[in-house]
Amino acid sequence: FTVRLVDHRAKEHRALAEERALTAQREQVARDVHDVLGHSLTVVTVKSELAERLVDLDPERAKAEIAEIRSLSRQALAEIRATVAGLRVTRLDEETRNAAEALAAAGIAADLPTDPDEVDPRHRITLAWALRETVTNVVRHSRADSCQVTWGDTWLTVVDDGVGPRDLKEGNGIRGLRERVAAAGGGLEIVPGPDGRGTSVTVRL
Amino acid sequence: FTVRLVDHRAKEHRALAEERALTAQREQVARDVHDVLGHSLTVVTVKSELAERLVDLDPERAKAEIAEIRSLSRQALAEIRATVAGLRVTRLDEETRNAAEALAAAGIAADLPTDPDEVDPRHRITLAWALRETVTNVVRHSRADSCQVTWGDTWLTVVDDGVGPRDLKEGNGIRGLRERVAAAGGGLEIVPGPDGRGTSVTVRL
Amino acid sequence: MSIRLLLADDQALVRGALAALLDLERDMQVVAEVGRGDEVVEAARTHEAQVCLLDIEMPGRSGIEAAREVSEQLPGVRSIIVTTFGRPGYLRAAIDAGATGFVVKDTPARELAEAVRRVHQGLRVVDPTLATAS
Ligand SMILES: Nc1ncnc2c1ncn2[C@@H]1O[C@H](COP(=O)(O)OP(=O)(O)OP(=O)(O)O)[C@@H](O)[C@H]1O
Ligand SMILES: Nc1ncnc2c1ncn2[C@@H]1O[C@H](COP(=O)(O)OP(=O)(O)OP(=O)(O)O)[C@@H](O)[C@H]1O
Ligand SMILES: [K+]
Ligand SMILES: [Mg+2]
Ligand SMILES: [Mg+2]
Ligand SMILES: [Mg+2]
Repeated sequence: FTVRLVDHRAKEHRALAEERALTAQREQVARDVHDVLGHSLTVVTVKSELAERLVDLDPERAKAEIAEIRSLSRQALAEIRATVAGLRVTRLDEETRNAAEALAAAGIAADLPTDPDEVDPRHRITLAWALRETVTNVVRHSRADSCQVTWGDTWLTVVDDGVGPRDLKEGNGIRGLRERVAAAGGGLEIVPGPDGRGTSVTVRL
Repeated sequence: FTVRLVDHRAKEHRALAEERALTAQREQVARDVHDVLGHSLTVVTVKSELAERLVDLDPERAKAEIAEIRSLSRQALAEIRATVAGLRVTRLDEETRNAAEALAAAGIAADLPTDPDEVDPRHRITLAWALRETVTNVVRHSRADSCQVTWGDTWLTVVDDGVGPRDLKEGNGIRGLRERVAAAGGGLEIVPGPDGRGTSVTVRL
Repeated sequence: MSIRLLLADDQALVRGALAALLDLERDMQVVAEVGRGDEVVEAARTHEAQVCLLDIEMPGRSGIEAAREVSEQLPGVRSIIVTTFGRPGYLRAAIDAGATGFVVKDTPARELAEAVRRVHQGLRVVDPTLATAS
């Protein structure tokens, strides 16, 4: 009887923990969506009100406002597609393939791990996300010739031999990653590469 | 030793289940974002183009179109708030009205059913999603002159007389719809229209 | 005499459109626009604003902290928090900071103007949409 009770308690505890994790995840995603789209939609709403009033007062300005609304909503649609694509991509093996393709397309020699099983399954989603964000940055900003990715049970490191992280100003990419990693109880480290060249980014959970 | 091994297995198993749950959750959010906002913003884009032209030709109609843009974007904001709060309802009658508006704004003659009661209440939400997704596609991609929607107890069909589904490459819209319909135990069929012209999309649950 | 307004929002597009809309009201005048939270008090003082409309998330200082500074340093000047989303705790924090209005950014301009008038008269205005979310 006691054993069963304990077992029952443990199960309940686990279920609660899982629910909490799901809720946290939902909140994170909701926040992302908010940040990406809330702005565009707010601008569209406020500007449409202004445009409506301007139709009689100043038709030329009204048209200019409407043109901006159109370009904003089109942009927001593109953002939605990106957000949806971002939400969909969550698997480490898939992300590794994407990284290989992106680096190859940019002419950067890549050295990537092959076995996602080396990473704790609980950390795969976050590290997949980190992989995508950091490799996108290597492609966009590093001007590197080569890039090396390594991972283990609870960590991921991405090293390139490019211009390095001096005077790095955090954008949405790194800020979002830092927040997400912190939410998972981990940390993010961005330092110059091992021989003083390039950038080394490590996520530890 | 055996106990520890089993324990280890159980933990791994649990971690995998958690990963799956997280992935499912993100998929759900991705679908919501895409379906809820993609539709509204598509209509906003189309309407703003129309409104811009109308400012000089017919200021009163221009104002009416802009007022609709405003109400759509405001509604989309409210929907994001609801999504963030974890609520979400989609109603077939509401979606039918939206579809009528979207098609009218795009200058596509619409023939729509009027009685949602013909559809099994259990299927109304899924078919409402399907209606929204397919009509958004008709507006965006078909270049059709007319669009006909029919439904019954367990199905919905959307036919247009536009360019047709040849070489159709599935995007997030159709993929999400297919997944949602499959999850409800149904199927999605996309074929050329009845007289070989246009596209016919049927969802059967 | 029109009500003198200050608008603080880091999103210039929203700020500009809101300013234009409120300026259209006969009894209102936008006397200052800033894009950072830490410029609010100074600008409100210089331009003798009577009501400050404050976005929450801004560089420099949050709109809630800015509202606190306004209520501590500029007696009689009112603050309205104008935000896109209500997050848990925001409303409470805003009221604690001395703001007397709390509304969504997409509030129809006439309602927003009405909220400004009420706050200017010393009344309190809380948007029901946000009251539930926060
Ligand atoms: N591997 C790298 N090598 C050199 N500079 C880098 C590297 N990664 C990031 N940076 C610098 O750090 C900055 C911030 O990166 P972050 O990802 O936060 O923003 P971003 O890539 O500019 O934009 P986004 O928000 O779209 O990701 C970049 O603009 C770039 O200057
Ligand atoms: N009624 C239609 N007539 C012609 N082509 C269509 C029609 N519906 C869909 N398509 C084609 O199918 C493609 C995939 O549609 P899908 O809804 O999956 O993606 P999308 O509309 O391009 O983007 P989104 O992910 O925003 O919905 C479209 O890009 C379009 O080329
Ligand atoms: K005025
Ligand atoms: Mg980046
Ligand atoms: Mg589509
Ligand atoms: Mg802001």
